Amino acid sequence: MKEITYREACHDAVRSALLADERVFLIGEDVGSYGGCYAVSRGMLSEFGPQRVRDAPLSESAFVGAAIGAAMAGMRPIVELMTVNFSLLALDQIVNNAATLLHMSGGQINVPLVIRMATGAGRQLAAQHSHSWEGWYAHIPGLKIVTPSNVDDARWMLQAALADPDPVLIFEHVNLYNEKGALNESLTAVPLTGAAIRRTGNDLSIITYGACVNKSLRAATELAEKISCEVIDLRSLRPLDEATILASVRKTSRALIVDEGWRSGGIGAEISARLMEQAFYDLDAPVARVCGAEVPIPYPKHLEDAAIPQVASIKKAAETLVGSHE
Amino acid sequence: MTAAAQPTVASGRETALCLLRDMLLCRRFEEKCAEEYSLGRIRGFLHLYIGEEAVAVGAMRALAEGDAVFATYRDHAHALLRGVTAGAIMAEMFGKREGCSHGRGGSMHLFSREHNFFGGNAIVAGALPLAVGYALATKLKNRRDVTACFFGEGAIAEGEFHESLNLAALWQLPVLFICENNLYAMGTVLDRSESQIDLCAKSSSYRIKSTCVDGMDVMAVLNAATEAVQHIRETGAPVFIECQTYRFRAHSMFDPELYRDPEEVKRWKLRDPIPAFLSKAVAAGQLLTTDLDLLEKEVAVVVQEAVAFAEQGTLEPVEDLLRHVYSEREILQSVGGVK
Amino acid sequence: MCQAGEGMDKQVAKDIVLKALYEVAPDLEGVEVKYDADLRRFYDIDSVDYLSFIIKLHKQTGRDIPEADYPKLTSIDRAVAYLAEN
Amino acid sequence: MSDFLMPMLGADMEKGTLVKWFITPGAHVNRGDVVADVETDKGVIAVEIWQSGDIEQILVEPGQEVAVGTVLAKMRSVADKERPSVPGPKIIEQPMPSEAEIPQRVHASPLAKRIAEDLGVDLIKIKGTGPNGAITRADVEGAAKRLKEIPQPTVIAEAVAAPVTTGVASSDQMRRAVAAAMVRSKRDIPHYYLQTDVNVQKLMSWLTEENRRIPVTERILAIAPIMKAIALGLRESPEFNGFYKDGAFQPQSDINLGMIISLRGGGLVAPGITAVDVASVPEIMSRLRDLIERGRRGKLRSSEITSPTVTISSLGEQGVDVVYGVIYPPQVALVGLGGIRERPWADSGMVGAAHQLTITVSADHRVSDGHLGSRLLNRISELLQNPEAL
Repeated sequence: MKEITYREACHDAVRSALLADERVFLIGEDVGSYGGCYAVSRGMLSEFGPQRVRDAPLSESAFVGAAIGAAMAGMRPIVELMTVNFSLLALDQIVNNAATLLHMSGGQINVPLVIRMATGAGRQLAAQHSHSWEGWYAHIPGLKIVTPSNVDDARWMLQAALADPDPVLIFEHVNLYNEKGALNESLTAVPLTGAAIRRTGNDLSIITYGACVNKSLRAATELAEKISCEVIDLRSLRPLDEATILASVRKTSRALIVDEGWRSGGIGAEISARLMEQAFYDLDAPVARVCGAEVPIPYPKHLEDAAIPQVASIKKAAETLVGSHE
Repeated sequence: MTAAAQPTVASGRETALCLLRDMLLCRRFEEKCAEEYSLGRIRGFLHLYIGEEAVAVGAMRALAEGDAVFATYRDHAHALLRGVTAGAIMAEMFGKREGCSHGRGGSMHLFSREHNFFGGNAIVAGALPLAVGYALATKLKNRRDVTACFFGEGAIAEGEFHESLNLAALWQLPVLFICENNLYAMGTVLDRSESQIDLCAKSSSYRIKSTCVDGMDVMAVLNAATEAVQHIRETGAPVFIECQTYRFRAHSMFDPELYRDPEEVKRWKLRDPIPAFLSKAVAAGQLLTTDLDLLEKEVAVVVQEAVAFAEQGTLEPVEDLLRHVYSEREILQSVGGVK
Repeated sequence: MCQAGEGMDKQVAKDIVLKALYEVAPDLEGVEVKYDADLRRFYDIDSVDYLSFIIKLHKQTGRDIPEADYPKLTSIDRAVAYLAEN
Repeated sequence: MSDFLMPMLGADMEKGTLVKWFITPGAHVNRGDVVADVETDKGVIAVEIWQSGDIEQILVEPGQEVAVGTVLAKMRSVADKERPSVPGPKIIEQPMPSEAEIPQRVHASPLAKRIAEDLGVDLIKIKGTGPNGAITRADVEGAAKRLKEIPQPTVIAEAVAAPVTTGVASSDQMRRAVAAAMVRSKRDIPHYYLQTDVNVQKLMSWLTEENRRIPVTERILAIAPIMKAIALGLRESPEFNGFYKDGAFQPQSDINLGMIISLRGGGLVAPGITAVDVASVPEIMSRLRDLIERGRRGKLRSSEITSPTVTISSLGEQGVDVVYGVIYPPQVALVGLGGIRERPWADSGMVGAAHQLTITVSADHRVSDGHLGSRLLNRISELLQNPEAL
């Protein structure tokens, strides 16, 4: 076991991919000389050269589209979108091309593309740099959406994504880059999809992903004497690992979904709906959600904190859900 | 018979016959499409290329087999000229699984990896970045292949046009940009959407070698494209060609053409690329007037067989609905999770 | 599941009819079967029971049984013949 | 001879108006000629002909609007090729009316409800400790333990049903239970009876029509709309819907209709369908079928036995014309249904045949009187005249 930061895990993942496969190249704004907005690609330009660590102009649509074109031609591009917000400028390419080409061509043209982007709020970056669009992207058939929440996943999900024949979007939460974790050095791969149970429990299933996994684990620890919480890290928002979610909720009879994205129409709503469809008669309480408040993320710290799930709000929701007799 | 996508090898009669046959094939094939549409056997949107054939016929003949082609939703001629069979295209429009996109795409989404033909893209300007990326891959793989990208003049108003030209020039990528300027972006005439209607001025501003040719003259297009392809292969740098052309038919089948004067259409029809080329070639002694009848007969058979092939095609079973969302080796896994 | 229209085997049809009847009227099991008796009068099958009986036959055979055909299925024998013929 | 059809000019085109012909009968046309202008939702479009030949006859005049695929003209074509016919306009299916939602009454989790059913616990009697006071699994399990010590309330219908639910019904036991209930009813309740003949001709035609249209599994019997009409009538006459207990009438907000089922082995059960007034007719039908099937099998739930607020006795199929029922205490009314039969019906001085049904109400004079009772009957009769609105 070695303690590393999430940023180092991301760095190691990209670097080892560049070393392992000639077809892999990194493309994005300021990935070269600058070393990446979140310093994930620091040092790579000098190691791999400008052909394989390619600085792109501020034209998200064109360089994401170009990465799709290169993937169609057999390359394995890794796109870094500086933040999730800028991905909207490339939305047409992601939704209308990357996600549809395989289908429109009747299975002929697959797009082995990986896009990494920094998502989420929590760094006082205000309304245009704090979105959580992963749930949005999970709406789209043809894409795979993954959300590494710890150093092991940050280190190995990229490899699984590159091995996948179809487009994979990796959402790295901005607040995780500096988090340290023990890297399991015996691991050499993780599956791309499938949820992980990060803590087992009997009274309540907390279903979450990304940066909210750590918050939920802390809430669960603090509640441990009163309520036994199971914490599920979804890891992949598309496809969703229904089997793991359902098995847990059937055991605990209660579900709390923690999602930093806005509540209306979010991935939390989707999970809740699937629980209604498939675990209704196993529920001993209504499904509850702790989500992002329905407001553009405000700048001041106290308001930003209030706008997204926190340990306290997760604990409170868990207590309400379990009721008075536990 | 297929329209072979070979570079111009011979001049004179042989080339002339090929060009005429290619243009006729596109024209007659699309007339049949219009007919089938009015009968309800082709559905969805149907955009016809009639009147613009000289552009694709001239440009495609300049390309080699290993080159790649990206086209728009007005893509029947391009697919045909690239060598996709008329039957596979017609079957695609009939929604049959024998179609070149297995029936999933329809008229606007013709694809054939086998022919390096990448659609069939129905978002205006959406394919330009793809072509740039495909050319980037070519360059990274140290190949000399050209990526040709067709688009209408409407695409020039899109940001992706400018972003793509910038990337292609900045990174010196082997892309042949072919602008099919038919004057109207659906119903909006060029000078109502562009402040600068000199399109080469725009592409030149990215320091891309640019030329403008008469898109009703198949030889002019062929010559310009041949020169461009040679330049790209030699330098690895992109080239932009504007082909001034005109579509004789409405934008799509359901278009009463309120935006243009019928007189204007008539005037352009006098420049129909097929008779124009025929009379020139006859005058030059390359063709005989009787060649037209022979080619008409040949083409009629191709079109007829295409319809028969499409009619005999089969429909994909509904149980296969969820196919082709993820690559096949993944399908069992993903269908389980993604409903 | 039997497919419609292929002239079902009589024994199969009889099994289906009896099974449906016993499902809607479990209290008849063990009572002596009278194949030609009127279901409504002899077995005291009311209209709701009868509708359930028809629905069960439909579900078992996949066959549409229009209301107009109800008079053709008034006894066990007749119901068997109906399924076997149609 | 071949046909020139109204062409399909766009995915969203269903019909077009012929604006102008450019040809007359006898004219020769070539493939590709514009022969007519057609007005569509998107404007006027010039229409081409795809065969060469001579126009024989024009069938649609300018100004006429016709569906895609309609023959516009007949022609003798050069090569009289066979064409497949264009499919006609698509028939748009009417969406089924959505089922009325049943309001939530007891706040219990789905899991608690499931377990309550298994354990035979009545949720109404449990205090919940879950979120917002909802009943949870633990509440039900706790109640099930305590239940064993508390004597059951003596609701007579439950007494009737109890042997059935336990599956050890002897007809003697059941007979005794019915006898006790009926004696109590006739001893305590001052009954009065009203009856009216209802013309159900419209209802029967509507049913025939509906049943022809819908799949076998969704077929409806007359009893379902009649129950709905009774429930809607009761909603406007609350004096009949409730219980007489402890010397006072307790009206109930839910309208739960009990249906008397005669068991072949002897005896009766009268399980109820809840909230009939807000249920759709198909829903009532399917619940009734389910109830009767389970009733015959002895698989009723205790809540179904105790819930009815008014009971229905339908004996028409046994050949009876009129039913004067005995009220099930503590209810205060019973609706009797005779057979639906074709009988002479006089209307505006004319006598014709019509399907008729005699409905009676037996009611408790301590709570209501004949005036209110006749209003209820009239309302039910009125509602049945408009079956599609039920």
